Order: sequence, then C-alpha cells, then structure tokens
Amino acid sequence: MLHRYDTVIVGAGLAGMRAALEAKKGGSCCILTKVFPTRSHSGAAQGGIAAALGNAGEDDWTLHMFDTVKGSDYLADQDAVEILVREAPGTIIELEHMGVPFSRTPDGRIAQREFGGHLRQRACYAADLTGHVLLHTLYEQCLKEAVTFYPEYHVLSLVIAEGACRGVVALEILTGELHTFLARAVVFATGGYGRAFKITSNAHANSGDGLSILYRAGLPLEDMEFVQFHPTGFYPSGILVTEGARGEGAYIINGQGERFMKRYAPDRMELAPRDVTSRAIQTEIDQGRGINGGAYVHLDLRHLGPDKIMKSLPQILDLAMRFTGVDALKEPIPIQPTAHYSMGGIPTDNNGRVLLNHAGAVAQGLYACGECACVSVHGANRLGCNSLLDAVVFGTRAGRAVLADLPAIPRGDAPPDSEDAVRKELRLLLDREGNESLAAIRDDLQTGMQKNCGIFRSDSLLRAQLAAIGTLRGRFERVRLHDRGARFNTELMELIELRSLLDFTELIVRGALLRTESRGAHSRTDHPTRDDARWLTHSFARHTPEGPVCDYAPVRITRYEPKERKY
Amino acid sequence: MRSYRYRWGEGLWSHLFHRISGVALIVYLSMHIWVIHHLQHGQTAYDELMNFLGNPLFRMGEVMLLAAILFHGLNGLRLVVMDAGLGIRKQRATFWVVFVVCAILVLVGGLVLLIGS
Amino acid sequence: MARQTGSIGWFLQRLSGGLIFALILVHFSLMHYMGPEKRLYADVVRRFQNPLWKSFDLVFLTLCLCHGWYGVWEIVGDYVRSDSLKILALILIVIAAAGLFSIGLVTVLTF
Amino acid sequence: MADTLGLYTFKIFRYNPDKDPKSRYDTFAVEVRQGMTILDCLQKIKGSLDGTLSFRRSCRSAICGSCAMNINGKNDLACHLQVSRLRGRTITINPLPGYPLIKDLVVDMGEFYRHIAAVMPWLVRRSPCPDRELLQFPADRDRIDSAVNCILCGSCTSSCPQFWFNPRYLGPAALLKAYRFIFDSRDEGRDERLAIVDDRYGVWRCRTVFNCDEACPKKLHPNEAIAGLKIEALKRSV
Repeated sequence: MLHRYDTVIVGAGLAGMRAALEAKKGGSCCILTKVFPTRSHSGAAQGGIAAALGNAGEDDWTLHMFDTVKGSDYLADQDAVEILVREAPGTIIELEHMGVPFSRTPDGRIAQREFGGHLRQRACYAADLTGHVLLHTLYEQCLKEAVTFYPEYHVLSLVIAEGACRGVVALEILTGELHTFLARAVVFATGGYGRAFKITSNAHANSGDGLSILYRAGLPLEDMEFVQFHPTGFYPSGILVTEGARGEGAYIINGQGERFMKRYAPDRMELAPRDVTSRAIQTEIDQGRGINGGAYVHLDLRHLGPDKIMKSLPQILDLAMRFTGVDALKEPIPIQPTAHYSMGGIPTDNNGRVLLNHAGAVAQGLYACGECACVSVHGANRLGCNSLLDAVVFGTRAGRAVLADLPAIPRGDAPPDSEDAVRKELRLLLDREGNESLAAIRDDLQTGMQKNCGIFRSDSLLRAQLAAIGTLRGRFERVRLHDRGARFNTELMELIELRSLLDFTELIVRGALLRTESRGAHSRTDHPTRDDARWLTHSFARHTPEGPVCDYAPVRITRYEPKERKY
Repeated sequence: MRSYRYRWGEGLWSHLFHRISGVALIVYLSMHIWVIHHLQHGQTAYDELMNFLGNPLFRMGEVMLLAAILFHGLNGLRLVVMDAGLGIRKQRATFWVVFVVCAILVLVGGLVLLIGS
Repeated sequence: MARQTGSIGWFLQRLSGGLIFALILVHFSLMHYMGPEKRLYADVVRRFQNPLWKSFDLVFLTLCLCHGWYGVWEIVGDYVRSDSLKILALILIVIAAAGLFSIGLVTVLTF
Repeated sequence: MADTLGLYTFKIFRYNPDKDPKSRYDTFAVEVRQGMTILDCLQKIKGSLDGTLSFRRSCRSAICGSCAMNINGKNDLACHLQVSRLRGRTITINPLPGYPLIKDLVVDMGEFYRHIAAVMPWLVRRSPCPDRELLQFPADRDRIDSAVNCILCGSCTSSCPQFWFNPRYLGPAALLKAYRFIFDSRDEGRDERLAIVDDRYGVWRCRTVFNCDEACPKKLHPNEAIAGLKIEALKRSV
C-alpha cells in the first residue's frame, strides 16, 4: 500500500515526536513506530534533563559546556556541544510551557539536582520519572497538533531513487502487510542498541534497527565503539537505577563496607562520570571485592531518610522491591554496571542532516536525531541528563532543518519495485528451514558482547568476539521460525531485530579493535592511556563487500583544548 | 471477540449485591404499596391479608427484607462517603465492615423477628 | 442529542439514599419491633390520620419511588445498548413509578 | 541467586483468528529460578518451546506499559511480577479483558487510546506564557503527582465492568488523564475538559466498583481522581 507525506518520521520517542511537532508546520507529517508512542524507551529515563537554568545556585552555559566536553573525554564536537548547552535553558522552558510536570522548588520554580560529571546542580527532574513525563507530554502535544501516528509499523528499508531518500518501506505488524511511505524528508529517531549486551538497562525494542537500515543502504555509522555502561543497574537484571539516587546523595559500597570511589575519583566520589564509576565498580568486582565476593556491589540510600527517598525516588523504591526483593529504606540495593547508551550512531551535522561520509557531504532528504544519531555531543562518554536534552534539542533542530529544506525537495515517485526486495527478504526469513534457535543465537551474541566487548576490552577479547559474530552470522542463516503467519508475528520481528544486532555489533567490535587507546567509555586493558596524537578522531564505519571499513575525521575543537581528565 | 475473564474482588461483590438488593427492594416496595392499599377495603380485608402474610414463609421473607435494607443502606452510605473522596484506599476493608455489621444485625434482628411472631 | 450530564441525578440519588436510610430505620423498627399492635388495622389507620405521620409517609413514599426507579433506569442505562429498548424501558419505568405513586397517595390521603 | 523454584505450569490463552475457530489454553512447563518474572517465563516459552506465542513487551522495567495482561485473574504487568510472589504452581494467563483480541495475549487497544485522546490531554494556555517557567508550588504539583505517573498500560480500564458493557465509557485511565490536567494549577482549559467528562459516558458511568484501583500496577488510584471529578462536575451544574 502506498502513502504520501511530506515528512515521515521513524520512531516515536522524545526526538522523533519533537521533530514531528516542527515538521508538521511545513506540511503533512506522520510517525512510524514499532511500539506505541508512549511505550518508547525515552520513558525509561529517570534522573533528569540538564540545563543551566541556575535555579539551584549560579550556573551558565559555559560551565555546562566544559563539563560536557570534559565528560566526553574531549571527543565531542565542541561547536555541537555549544549549541546543545546554549539552547538547553530555552528548551526546558518550552517543555515546561507544553505542560511537563517538573518537580518544583518551594518558590515554584523548576527544581534541579546534582548529577554525575556536572559540577553544578543542573538536572531538572520530575521525581525519578523524568523521561516518562517528557515522553507523555510530547505525545500529548502530538495529539493536540494532530500528528498522524502509525503505531506498530516496523520500518524495514529505505526507498532510494536517483541517489536521494524518497521514503521507507514498513511492515504493519498487525496484518503482516507491506506499506510504502513516500516522503520528501525522512527523519530517523530510532533510538539505541543496548540489546547487543546481556546485561542492559535497555528495552527489548532497543535493537538498533535504524542504524542497521542505514548501514545496509551504504551509509556510514560514526563512533560505534563507544557504548556507555551505567554504573547502577539492579543485580541481576540490569534494570536501571537512576544516577539521581547518587545525585540525592546515595553511597556505593563494596564487600568490605568501603566507599571505594574515594580511590577512583576523590573529588567527585559517587558523582564522577559514568565511565569512571562503572570501571571502578567493575574493578572492585573483578578483584573480588564485590558483596560476598559476588558480581555486585551495594547502593546505599538509607542515610537519605524515608521522606527524601519516597519523595524523590519513589519508582526506585518500588522497582528495588520488585526486582531485587530489597526494601531500599532498610537495606542497600545490589547493583552492577549495565549497558545503557550508545554514544555513536548515524552521523549528522548540527541540524540533524545525515552525513554521507567522513568528509561531511550531506544526504538529501535524510535526517537523524536522538540516540540513534551521533552529532557528536557526547563524544566518548555521555554525561547523565544530557541524553534527554540531546533528544529534544536536536529533535527540534532536525524538524526545523526539514522545514527549511522542504521547499527545495521535489515530490518524487517511488520506484515501482520498492517493496519487492523487502518482500523477497521476508519470504526468505519466513520459509527458511534449519535447526537453529533465534533465542539461542541472540543469547550467545549478547553474552559474548558482554564478556568480550564490555567495560574492559583487549585485542584478544575483541578478536575472539569478531570471530564469534562471524559464526553467529552463519547460524543465523539456519534459523527456523515456528510462526510463519502474517498476523502479529512477533517472532519474525525478533528475527529482524537479531539481524540488526548482528549488523552493527560487528561495527562496535571492529571500531573497538582498531582504536588502540582508552578514551571515555572505550577502555582497552592493553592500551590503558588516551592517545590524542593519534586518536582524537571520530570513526566512520562503512559497509564494503569485504566487511566494514573505518574512515576517520578530526574532532572539532573550539573552546577547550584536551587536558588530562581527573575527577 | 473479547475476553472477559476476571477475578472477582470485594468491589465487584459489593456492586453486585448492591444491585440485587436494590432490585429486590423496588420489587418489594411495589408489592408493599399494593398491600397497604388494602386498608381502603376496610378492616376485614386487611386482617385477612395480614393473617395470610403471617405464615412462616413470609416471616422468612421479612428477614430477607431486613438483610436487603441493611446491606443496600449501609453499603450505600459507604459509597456516598467514598464518592466524597474519603477512604477510597480502604474500600476492601470498609466492604468487610459493612458485611460484618450487616450480618450481625440481620442475625440479631432476624431472630427477634422470628421469635417475636 | 445534546450531551447529558448525570450530575443532578447522581447527587439526588445519594441525597435521597441517605434520607431513606434514616426514614426506613424508623419505619421498619416501628412496624416490626415495637410490638404486634403497631400492625393492627386500627393503629395503622390512626397513624394515617395524624398529619405528622401523613407527611412522613408521603415523603418516604416519594423518596423511595424516585430512588428506586432511578436506580432501575441506571441499570437499564448500563446494560441496554439499543436506544429504542431504552425508550421503552423509560416509558415502563415512568408508568410504574407514577402508578405506584398514585396508589400510595390514595392510601395515605384516604384517612 | 540462582536458586531454583522448581517447575511451574503456565496455562496460557491462545487464539489466532486467522487459524483457530475458537480460543484454547496451552500449557507449558517452565523451570523457574529465583528472581524470574512472568515476562521472563513468557520469553523462555517463546524462545525455547513455542515461538508462535504472541505478547507485547518492551522496557521490562514497569514503565512502558506494553506487557499488561491478566495473570491469575488480575491485571498486572508481566515484567514486574515475580513468579515467587504468586500462590500455587499453576499460573493462568489471559489477555486483558474487554479489548478486542488480536492474537494470543495481544489485544487491540484502539478504543482505550481514543478515550485518552478525547479528554484533551494537553495543557491549555490562553494567557501568554512568561519567558521563564510558569510557577507551580510543590503543593499544587503534588496534587497531580499520582495522575502524572500513569503509564497507559490499560489495566484499569480493562478491569472495569462498566467498560465491558459500554466500550464508549471513557474509563478510569482517561478520567485520570482528565484529572491530571483539570487539577494542574497551570491549566486554563478546565471548563471545556469538565464538559467532556461531565457526560453519561464520562464520569457518571463510574459505579465505584474499585476494580481499577486494584488493577493498577503502579498503585495509582483512579477512583480518587474520579471522585474529585464528580464533585467538580457537580459544582459546574449547580
């Protein structure tokens, strides 16, 4: 079936819906999303959204910028960071005017709290449900502006004609039918790929489908080797415990009852950036100082007092009881680092236009924003509270770029065979005979990535993982599905998602193998120091018949020269 | 096609009893009005009717009537209080309070009714 | 059809419910617990002749009929989908309520 | 941590309108370990026993609201319910009641979403906004706190007998959403929104059965919101 819109947005998280609100002003606009909009993973963000509002002590954007750049281990493009932090306060005010129910100071202003790596109280929040209230508010704004949603439509490929992106082909999950959405502008806001790892804070849906689609279409992906591990996930599930807990003053304690962060970040203690804290926790665990020698440490809230915990961290209290059986008012919570955020992704310019190569050429009619995009404002390590900000600021900018570009983009027609290739691929996946189980391959991939390409990496581990992925690809060709029907075939969805995982995990491992230094979240035990002379560069992995190849482009430095990074 | 499988809790039972007792009461009220109307036909007609209604079956009916009145009335009060926004989080407990108070009153009141005849 | 609020009906239903509960306690204990003579013809008629009891019974009758038949109407509204059946039910309810009210009125006013 | 809880029997509602003339129950035996949730078990069944079993899931941390279903007769989120918390060795799972069935545990929630959209679920401002944030005191923010936490999982509306008989009834979730805006101190759309709620398919269809309060996996109390709305709607008509 054929649909025509001026703008098609893929993904209904924070970035996608914010972009839609802008793009809607310039013509018809629809959002395709594989889960219903309010089920997007933006809603799982807990702690806050950063902006130098100055509601809790002096702050200004230059301080926010310095913290972000330092947090990124100097890999962020500083012109982009400057845009992010300068637009932050206005963005928060705009969100508040849309109705976001932020927590408040006694005099009625937006409350702000501390967060890892931010030297000021800069995190605006709504208890520990910040992402949830932002996501719902933006959905409500989309309802108000009558944005068209196609929920439970899984986008599978781009429609490309005469070198330009003309739309997408999507599968309607309910019926199993293919739909072609012709568009003058296509915005990808498909989120991250935490599902590549065994222990992750991410949703089942976070399988990086958008990245895979673009990579398959021949576009490069930037800085894929940088994957953030959040220091505090519940043990054993990996479900997120907000950094806001530490922002409110929680301690991390090892098996010897020691606040060990004093040995890793004496000035910032528990509020060091995530890469530093995660490495510290993993080191304690690896050296046998976990609780009872186990693979977890404790997050202790008790000294905060019941009032503060129930007021500021109600969700954590509930989740701790449900997922670990611990009453956080009375006992410390068992935690471990958990795969959380992808710093890398689809390379874009500062207005969300997708880059065709490391030299900076721009693709016509194709945009990306949110976690799936790499602007890059997070560099090698994102600071907490900067991701919601990134999603909204660059979602807005991508939407505005669409508005600006639309008049110059002609209405095109779809090639008559736009759906054929996809239909053939699906048929192949559905009809394949073999003896491999989809769940087993996925599990092996995730376990391997966790072990070989996790917080600590090395040449030998990465090579082993690269080989493992090759084997898994072979096994993938022999997966036999139980469900061969058209109606709501979630097994087919999982298979497509697994294909995405196999596509880009190879890029993560390849990028990590090539980058022979330790920077931000990328930590090589065999190359433990940062090497600015050689590696102050962004990687761009692209597809070739012989496998992925990396190109490199320099980091844009405007204000802050790289220095040693200490907390 | 839709599924309607659901586990019944206090709220649903209270709702169901309230409806059933309400319908029973309106049926009774209608009969009652018609019966009392027999006063019109003089003492003889009235006494005959009262005699007829004095048999044990109707005495049992009076106990049922008492039960319906008490449950519908007490549960009604419970609902009015909760409609005012009070005690909604205690709705299960208040249902049992109504139920127990009702049971005791029906037991005591019923015995008196039966023995009193 | 204009939007129908249910606010007044809802409120009156609760108000009348509370009043009825008070009145019925008086009525029921009088008739069943104050001795068998209360149910004798002479006693009943004597009470009907007293203007205070007369108004008590009239108010009681009116409240009960309103509350009860409005309740039935609400049940119909909950479970009956078809509009024509609803109208039929409404007509029957109004006839029943009006009929019972007139019978009751006649009884109370005769003495 | 890896203590086993033993073998559990899962009795799961199955129905695929494309193939099955009527619904049935399939039973699966699952070896359950300490810490496993209902969703973990469903994933295990789908991954290793029957790939055709269909259900929605995403965040698995009780915030996206995808995996609401009827577990042992009560609506809840599969992802946050520990198997160890349930009594008995047999666990019966049905789709959410009251919504049209799509396949197995997947239901069509279109009606539910349309009811949410019908209460104008957005902040209405007529007077201009200042350059800074609109002020809202903590006490005013607290008033809408529980309504704000609703995840639209649909458990409450699906548990409401009034919704079963009258799918046109807005239902507890939509009314809670209306409450969230009517009682937001910054909102200026109170009258229009009250007019929507003050309807015989709105707040007056509620019969205080309290199923919604019990069904809510986030422990919210739609009934308190509905009680508040009833009073506001009454004030409006007198």
